[in-house]
Amino acid sequence: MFDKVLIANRGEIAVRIIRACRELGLKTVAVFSDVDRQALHVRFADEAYYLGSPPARESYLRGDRIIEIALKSGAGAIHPGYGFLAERADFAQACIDAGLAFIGPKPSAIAAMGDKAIARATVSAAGVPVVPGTAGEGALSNDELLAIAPTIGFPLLAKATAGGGGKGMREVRNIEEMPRLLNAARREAEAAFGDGNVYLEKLLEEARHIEFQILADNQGNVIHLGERECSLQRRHQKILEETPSPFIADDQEFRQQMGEVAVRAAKAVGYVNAGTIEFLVDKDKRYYFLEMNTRLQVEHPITEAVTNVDIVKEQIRIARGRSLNYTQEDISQHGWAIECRINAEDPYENFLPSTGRISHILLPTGPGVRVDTGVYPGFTISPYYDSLISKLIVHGKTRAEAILRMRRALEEYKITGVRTNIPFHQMLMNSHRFMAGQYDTRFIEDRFSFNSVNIDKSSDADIAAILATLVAHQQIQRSTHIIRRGKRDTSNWKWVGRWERMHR
Amino acid sequence: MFDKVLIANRGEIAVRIIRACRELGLKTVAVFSDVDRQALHVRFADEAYYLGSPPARESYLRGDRIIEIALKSGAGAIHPGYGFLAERADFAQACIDAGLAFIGPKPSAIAAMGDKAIARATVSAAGVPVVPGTAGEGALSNDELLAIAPTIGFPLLAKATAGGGGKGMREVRNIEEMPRLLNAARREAEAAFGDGNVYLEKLLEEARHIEFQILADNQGNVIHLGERECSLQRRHQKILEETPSPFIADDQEFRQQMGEVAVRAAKAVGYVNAGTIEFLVDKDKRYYFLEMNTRLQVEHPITEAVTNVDIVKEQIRIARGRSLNYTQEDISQHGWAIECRINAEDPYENFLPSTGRISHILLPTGPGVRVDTGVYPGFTISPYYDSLISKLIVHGKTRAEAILRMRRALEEYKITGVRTNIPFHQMLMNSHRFMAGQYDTRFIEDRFSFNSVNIDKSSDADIAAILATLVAHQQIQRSTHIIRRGKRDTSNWKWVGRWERMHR
Amino acid sequence: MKYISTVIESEYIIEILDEKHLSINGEVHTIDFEEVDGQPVFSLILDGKSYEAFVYFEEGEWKVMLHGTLYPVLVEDEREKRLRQAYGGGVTQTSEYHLKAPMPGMVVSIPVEEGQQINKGDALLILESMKMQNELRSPRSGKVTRIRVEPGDHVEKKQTLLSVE
Amino acid sequence: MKYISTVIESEYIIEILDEKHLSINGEVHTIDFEEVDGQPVFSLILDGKSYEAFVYFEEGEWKVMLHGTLYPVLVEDEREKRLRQAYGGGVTQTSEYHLKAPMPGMVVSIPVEEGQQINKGDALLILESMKMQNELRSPRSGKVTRIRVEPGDHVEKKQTLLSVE
Repeated sequence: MFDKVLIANRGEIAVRIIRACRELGLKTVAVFSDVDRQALHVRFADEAYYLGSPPARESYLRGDRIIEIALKSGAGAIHPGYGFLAERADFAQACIDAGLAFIGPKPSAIAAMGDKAIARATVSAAGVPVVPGTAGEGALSNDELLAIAPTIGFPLLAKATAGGGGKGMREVRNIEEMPRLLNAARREAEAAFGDGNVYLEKLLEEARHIEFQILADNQGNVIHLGERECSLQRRHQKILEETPSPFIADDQEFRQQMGEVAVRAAKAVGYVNAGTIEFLVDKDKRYYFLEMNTRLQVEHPITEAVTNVDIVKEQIRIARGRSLNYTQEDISQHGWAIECRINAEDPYENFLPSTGRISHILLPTGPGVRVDTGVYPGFTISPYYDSLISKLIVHGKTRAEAILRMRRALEEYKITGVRTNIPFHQMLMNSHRFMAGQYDTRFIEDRFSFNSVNIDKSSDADIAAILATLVAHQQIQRSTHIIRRGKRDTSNWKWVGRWERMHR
Repeated sequence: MFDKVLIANRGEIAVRIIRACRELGLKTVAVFSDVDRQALHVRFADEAYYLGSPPARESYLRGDRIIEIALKSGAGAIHPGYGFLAERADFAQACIDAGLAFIGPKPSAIAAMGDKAIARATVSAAGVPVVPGTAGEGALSNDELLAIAPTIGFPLLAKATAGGGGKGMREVRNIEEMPRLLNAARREAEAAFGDGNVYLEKLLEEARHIEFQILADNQGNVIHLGERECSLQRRHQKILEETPSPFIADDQEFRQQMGEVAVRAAKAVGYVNAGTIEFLVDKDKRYYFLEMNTRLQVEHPITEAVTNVDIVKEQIRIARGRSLNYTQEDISQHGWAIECRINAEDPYENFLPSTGRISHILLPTGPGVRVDTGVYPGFTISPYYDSLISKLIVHGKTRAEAILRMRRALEEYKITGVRTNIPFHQMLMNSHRFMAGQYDTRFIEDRFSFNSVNIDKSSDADIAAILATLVAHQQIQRSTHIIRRGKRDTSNWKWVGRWERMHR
Repeated sequence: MKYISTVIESEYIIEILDEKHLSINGEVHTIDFEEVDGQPVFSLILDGKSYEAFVYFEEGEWKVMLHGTLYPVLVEDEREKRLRQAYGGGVTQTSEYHLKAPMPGMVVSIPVEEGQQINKGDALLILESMKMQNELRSPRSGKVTRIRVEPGDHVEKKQTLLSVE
Repeated sequence: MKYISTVIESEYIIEILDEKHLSINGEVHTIDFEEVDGQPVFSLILDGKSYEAFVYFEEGEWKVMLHGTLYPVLVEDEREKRLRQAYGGGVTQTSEYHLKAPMPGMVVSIPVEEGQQINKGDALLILESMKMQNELRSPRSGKVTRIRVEPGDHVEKKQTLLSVE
């Protein structure tokens, strides 16, 4: 049984896994690229080894080096986190071949679910409904896809066969734009996953993206931890998740039914460890299997908040060969949780990624607030990895309490040095449709306009004018070296010296 | 019904209350002294008004000015937090006279419980056991106390009649040292509470300090939220609290019995709002009423963690005249919570308070961790107020998980610029007696030695030697201006520039 | 000192009277204004109301991020305003717009050609960075003049990519 | 560069070989050593083991706060060590100890008198600060020489209060 774990990842998820290991008394091994020497996962781990240059394929994708480091350091297991090597069946197999425990599913399950075509065929055979599309028909050329497209009908999605997380995905609304979009999707898929194959899928309109968290042990126990509502997406990237789903709400029967189907889908591939079954659900509560993510999910903390299950600790427990701590009957949802993904990107500049040195952070804290982050003041965000720098998770007794808590946490959260999408989340939290829980996967792109110029009557434009004027005035005063007498000392330092006098 | 609340406090508790108000949609009014212009409670509140000079009696104790500000700003209620004006019956009365809701008990209950003598007489009459002592005999002179002391028996405690929180308290082990200690206690009591009266109380040995959280509404409903174990104290100041109490553990009958007595004590003074009944419990599970704190307690978050009740929101709810959200049957304890009080004090210098500018903070975050704080990097800790700068609260499924989580959180927590007692808590978390839950109120002072020189064999003394040597070496190199070629760039900045080349 | 500050369409006459007072459109207010710890974060207490905002200068105007909203503010004194009005306020309209790389990255494609007429909001260039393909759009209508890069090029932050006139 | 570093009673011969290597008591190790963001926080990777510590100089020695333990470390080169040994290492023992105020506060009482013989650990002065009465104790045995303050005095940080010889 292993007592040291190598974390083959970086950023917030590496920190999250290190924390779980520490709390289980396991030693941790970090790996890092040149730009991550001072990253939090390196600072927090018991051991840390250099991997290579910043580009992922020279560092965090170097499975061979990572296994070599695991063996050298005496780590008995590797946790892949999400992204990078997490869904590479060959890497999972290589770990096992090297005598290391892979904290995740069996390579066969990764392979079966990793190829979306096989995945859909497998679960379909197990009686789970799937979205219509070309999945299961192998690697098709552009010409073949162009021929099939009209039989599925527009709009449709071109999606990377090896993909996930919205990368290598394009929405196609007509046949004319299809060749160009196919090429773009292939190119992105090639860059992200080293595999440029794409398939087509019917785009369901007014659909919800709802997923179920699965836990499965080696003893054949498979349970689900309820759903997560992930319909709020921008460019097919999840941006905010909540649980329970406001769409399922208190329809326990529907929840139980979908949960059972999710468990069945996991069982269809002999699934072990943590995984997620993603469904599309239309407005008539018809649901279709979309894909299975055979790894820990970015948004796992909201499930932890409402079920009180530590998913990462369960993953490790399973990998150690123990049976689950919970049966399906033990699991229930308490209260409501929301996660906002805080990305280093500028919402006022078309969400372009933002890089640079973080100069200051004021973290929101207090009751019901959890922050999972991999950055700190002084750390530099490089352009090499994805822009998720922090996850802000709140938990409340009701959805209303969770929303109000998220609002106050977002208002408290200050990051300077890089731009973040915090203002976007603030606007989202104030949107009436979000508050009412009325949104689908198209909501953000179709109905939610994020625009700084839309300043309404109730706004603080006058205050903004005053603030800008005061700052400008201060700058002019300083630059012209005007020395004012009696200017108020802005620090409270002087009072430390005055303490004596004041105290008398 | 009020929709704006003035918070007559500062620091972490003012921030805590502002957060509750925000989450209830209530506007907040902060008050501040000169050194607190940039304090977090001022930054977070909707409105902020200047009170006066840093010394508390010129600012946070100026009840008249505070009421004036409340009226001017249109606040309909005042939350006093803890300390300062929280247990001043005259202030509570003045609020009511001014037409403001006082978020706390009725002045009569504060008065009854605030004078320890009356408090003990009242609860005693209601059948609640009290610790033997002179309480109830009015203001006694030193001569009178010296005469009575032998009839109670040594050791005993001299305690401020108007006091709380260990201030104005002295332990007396024999008659010879008693005059000196009485004077010291009176002096401290006079300084802290404006009242130099003290009383004597038998010092129970091997005793535990266990308290029960009470909530009572105007409709006559009184419930308790279970106990908190507060035996870990230094100089009669609580330093770490946990719930459940490892002493009560799973003796539900005992817990229920004490809880009922606590409710009875609260009812004896017609108590309304949140309050705490403190007991001393001896090793044979005999318990004695010690005092009632008629206010929100520093350590309330651990109760929030295990019961899932937001105590501050309930306080506000009660003050708005609504009945409690919970009945006694709704309350149960889930998991285990621990709070470490992080003080600006130097554990290596006899815990002397530490002042100065905080240059850097790395907050522990992640699952099961809550931090309540009123400071941030750049803020200056002044010598005017107490040294509590942060409360680190963890919640786990079991006591073991909570301890392991606290250990990793303490190791993550970095504060530079002022000294803190974090190393003290780290040593406590590693103490075998603490881990076994075997401690009483004397534990820290009698059996727990905190000493940097006690470095055992398993220590990292060699690593410390290397670190000091490397830093010293670096400093010598820098001071002699030796320019090294090929020195590794310690930032990841250069990689941002190299991105182009590496990407090919 | 008197300023004319413009937020979108609204103009405010703001006069700084002394350390503790200013007037806005003739109305006098009490202020307590401080910079928070050397950050571009500012705390303003205006007649008791407490505000905190990021304030920074960018592309010729002040940006104020307040309660989750970004306000662009043009702060001018009377002389500056007169000057700007004299020049018709359209200075930027007639000059060339230079599309600059907002961050380091690789040019994936350029969906426009030199001389092509484009509308505001049209995609000018696709830049790959942080594992994402980012569309850079034109802030105005006009004609594409010089294209200085080609697909496959790696560009640095602020590098000029193409121009629109 | 060779150093003799002493932690309490243990002596370590540490030689810095190059940017990436040092030897401790003759044994060579690989190091990767960095300061974290201008803080007195340092990160050391020693043969793959990752350590992070506060390291600062105070009262003639280095203090290393590592995993919740504070290690006092004396770092000397060979010349310095020889010098110290020549002077008997007891320099501080014979000189006067000056009790300094660790923070601003008010002197509450002084339980000793000039000329009084005291033991290590005896209380020398009670200082009130941050709402607490703080006992300042003697770090050594000796005789109280000059008392420079009296009860009721307000003192500043680092102000000398009394001396012990």
